[in-house]
Amino acid sequence: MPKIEYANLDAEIEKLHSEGFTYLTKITAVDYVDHVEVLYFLRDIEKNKEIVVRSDLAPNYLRLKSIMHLYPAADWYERELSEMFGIDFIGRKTKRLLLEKWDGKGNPLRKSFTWGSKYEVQE
Amino acid sequence: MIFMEENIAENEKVMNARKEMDKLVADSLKRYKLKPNALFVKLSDVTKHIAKKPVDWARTNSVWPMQFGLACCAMELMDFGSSRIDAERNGYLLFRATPRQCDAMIVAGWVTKSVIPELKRLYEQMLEPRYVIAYGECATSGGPWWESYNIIKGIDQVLPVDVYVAGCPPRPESLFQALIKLQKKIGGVVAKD
Amino acid sequence: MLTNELAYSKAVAYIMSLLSWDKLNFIYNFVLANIVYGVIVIIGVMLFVVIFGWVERKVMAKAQFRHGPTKVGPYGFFQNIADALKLLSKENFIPESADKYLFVSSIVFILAILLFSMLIVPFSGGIYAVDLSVALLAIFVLLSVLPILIFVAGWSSGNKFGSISAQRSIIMMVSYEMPMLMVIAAVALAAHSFSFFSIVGAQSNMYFAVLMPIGFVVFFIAMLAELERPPFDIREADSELISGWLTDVGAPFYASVLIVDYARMLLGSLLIVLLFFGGWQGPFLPKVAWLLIKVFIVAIFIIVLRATYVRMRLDRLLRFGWLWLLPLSIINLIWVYFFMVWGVIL
Amino acid sequence: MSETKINIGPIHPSTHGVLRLVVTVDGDTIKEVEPHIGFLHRGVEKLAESRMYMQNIVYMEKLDYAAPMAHQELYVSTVEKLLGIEVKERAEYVRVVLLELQRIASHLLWLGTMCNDIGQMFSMFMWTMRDRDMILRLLQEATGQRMFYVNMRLGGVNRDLPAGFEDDTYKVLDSIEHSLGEYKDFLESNPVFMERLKNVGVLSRENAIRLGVTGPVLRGSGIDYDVRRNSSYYKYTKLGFRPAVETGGDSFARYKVRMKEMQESISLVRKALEEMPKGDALGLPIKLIGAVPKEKEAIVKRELPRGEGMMYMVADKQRPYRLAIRAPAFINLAALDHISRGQRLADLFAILGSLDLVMADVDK
Repeated sequence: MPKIEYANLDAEIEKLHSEGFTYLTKITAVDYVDHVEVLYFLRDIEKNKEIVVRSDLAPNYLRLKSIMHLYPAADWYERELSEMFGIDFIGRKTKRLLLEKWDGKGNPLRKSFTWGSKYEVQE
Repeated sequence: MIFMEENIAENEKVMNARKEMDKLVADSLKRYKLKPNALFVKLSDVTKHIAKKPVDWARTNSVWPMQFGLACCAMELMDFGSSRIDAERNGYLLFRATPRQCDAMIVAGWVTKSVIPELKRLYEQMLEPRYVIAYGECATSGGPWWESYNIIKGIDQVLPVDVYVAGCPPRPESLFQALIKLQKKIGGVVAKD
Repeated sequence: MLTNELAYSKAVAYIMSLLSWDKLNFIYNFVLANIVYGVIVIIGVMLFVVIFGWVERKVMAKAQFRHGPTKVGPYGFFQNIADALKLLSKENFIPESADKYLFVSSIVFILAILLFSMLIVPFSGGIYAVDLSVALLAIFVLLSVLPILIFVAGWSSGNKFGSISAQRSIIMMVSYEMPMLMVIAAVALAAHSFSFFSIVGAQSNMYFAVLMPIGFVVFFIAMLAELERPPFDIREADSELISGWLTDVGAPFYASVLIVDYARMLLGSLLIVLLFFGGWQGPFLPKVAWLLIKVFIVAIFIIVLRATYVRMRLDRLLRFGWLWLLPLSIINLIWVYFFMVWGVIL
Repeated sequence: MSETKINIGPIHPSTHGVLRLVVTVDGDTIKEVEPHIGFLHRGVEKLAESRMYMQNIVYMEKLDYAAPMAHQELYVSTVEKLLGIEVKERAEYVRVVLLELQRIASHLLWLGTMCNDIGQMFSMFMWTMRDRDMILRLLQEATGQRMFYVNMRLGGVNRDLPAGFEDDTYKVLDSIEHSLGEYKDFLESNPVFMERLKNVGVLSRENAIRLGVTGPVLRGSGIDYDVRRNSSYYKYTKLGFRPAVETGGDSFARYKVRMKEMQESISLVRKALEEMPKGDALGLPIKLIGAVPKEKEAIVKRELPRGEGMMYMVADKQRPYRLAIRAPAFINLAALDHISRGQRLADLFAILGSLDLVMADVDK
């Protein structure tokens, strides 16, 4: 599935949703230092078809439109991503931190997050 | 080689001398048992002295572990309570839920920074002669997660721990042995409180 | 000056008139006999508590393919004594948010009431404390006071779970008290009186359990709910409310609650045996032996129920109580009335 | 009516692991359940990025400690796909045997703890733990460890099944099949148990898809989706695997799905043991340095006992550059709020039991 432009990402998801891809398996993101790639794993349960929607985000402008209205399952995935990657989703009701009382500052899954591990990968 | 043998012989001589000295001191102490100055003895001390043996017997024979299963060691905690390694044989009544009525808190699983306040509060809620068993490597020293940003390396940074159990996860039989060791400790056989 | 001497002498005269010799003699007999009997009953109840505790843990263990306590004493017999002594030796604790006096007194009262009700229940033809003509009613007055005391204990423990379980204990009481009392009315109707002796006497040729099977089943289920034995231990619902009103009960109080638990089971099975299985009647063995054997059989049946049944939800119990137990107990009353009219029993 | 907020604390007899539920209750009916998670969060995905490929097996097993074999096999097959290594013929059958045994053990654990949550069914917990112990001893005989096996290697298993393994397995499977029949009669003839499960926590078909639940929770609502058949890995279809589907959608339907799955796993293990070809099933020994990934990234899906697990791995020279784990319990817990609206407080634990959650899976 070729990479989708950031602009028409939401239109693409709406189109797929209407086509029958109503089951959201996972939303993840990967931090390639110069850009952050977001992946949506969608699935059509009846016809057993899978699709991965990808798109790139500029590291300084991490904003995405929330798809909770289409997929209620996305609620927890988006909250987890916002804590782990710092992507903030527009149009979300609950703002509460998903992970309870995690006192660490910063977003752990970004490559810039280091906590002095002996095995740290020195770029 | 000769040098070695002399050393061994030397050591034995010293050890024997020390043993004799200890025996002498013990005998003398036994003869002149130091009587407490009977004049100012409080009634509570007397009853405590009289009741010491039965209470110790009761405390060693009925240790009620408290349910504090966090992670994978909780699976072995369940096996410990189930039919094969029957915990109730030794009097460990199975997992009262309230901290008020339990003696030993078995911390099974990795302890994250968010759980510390709960851990402390539950420890304070237990009543006085209370003991802590660090079950598994995660509770003893952080285990395989020793490097994670959200884990404390071992609960002895937070609670006074009585018995450590090694293993990831340790077999249920080793928890049985740990509780027997705790019983000895309560009864004052292994080490005085 | 004169007046107080006069008052003084009059008071002495009055007191002397009270302590006339035969009154003294009566007081002496009554007090001595009952105190001695009371002490014997308390020792007996404590003995039963230890035996029942041990039997319960062993039977439960056997039902679950394991051994139960074996290390302390022969076959683990002294395990309960060790538990009780350890609980008593722990730090005494009254939660700061609790209403101190109410909390402590209610737990002590529960134990006192149970031991008191032991005096009314006769153990065999000869061994009894007092032969009340309304013994049956007295027992159930005391038994219905218990949930209220548990309500007070739970509510005054200042713990949210305690107050929820306190409300449950009152709601629960409403559903099972009514059918139980109806069945007792039927038993009293069949035996023409409320005293235990005439009830046991009336069962000489036909046990009441055989005469009114419906009444026996309803009474057994209602007694289970009264004793808080699973499947009805909703007050101390472990999984939802941690342990209901026992959540903030410190260790020493928990020891007395344990004693209450088993004493209540003894009382319950004693009542079932006296009312429905013809108390101490039996061919060869002495009277007390028969009573004890029957009590043990009923108690073991109650224990096995605990090993096999799931806890019933509160609203299910209410519906079960009102829609099933109450009509059945009324039918049982009518059934006994017909037997009375046709004069079949006596 | 007065709405009170009840905090069912992180350490509670029937929340397995550490989960705080803040329940707003109106009288006895639940208005809203807000699960607070993160008590067991230890950053597995971050740690995995700084470890070699085969060093991460230890972390992956601790994700779902009720079924460690399943998660470990999921991770190893992701690395195999990345490095382009084929799994040997006999190794596939050995993996099917060990995976299905682990599934039976995990479902038995679920059955025991759920009965314990619903009411005082303590003896049910004891019986199922006794059966589960038999399977753990079997797996120990095959792999040497009770819970965390670390026995999967690239392309196979580190040690073939020992000599007397077949007839031991047959004996254990017969006794478990017998006791399963007993549990079924015992539970389903017990009216009190049925009341606690029948139409409690109903999840309709569309909601199940919209909420994205997986595994027995999904199949309990009538959707016939099972990764073992849909993406047919390890010749499951050849072994005659049929997914268990129920249309009730309530806790009882989920209970029946898992009981059927246990039955299905028993027949799968028997058939796999019969049709197991000769030959060697040993995988490559653990070699940390020198692994050259063929592809840039790998997506692998497996049917774990709690639902469909998926791993997305981006390759770096010696280490995974990024490892995204899709944990089934995470999304099943997200659906708890929707399912338990309007139910009674006492039923919350029947629903929680029927969702079969493991908190290490949720917190990652």
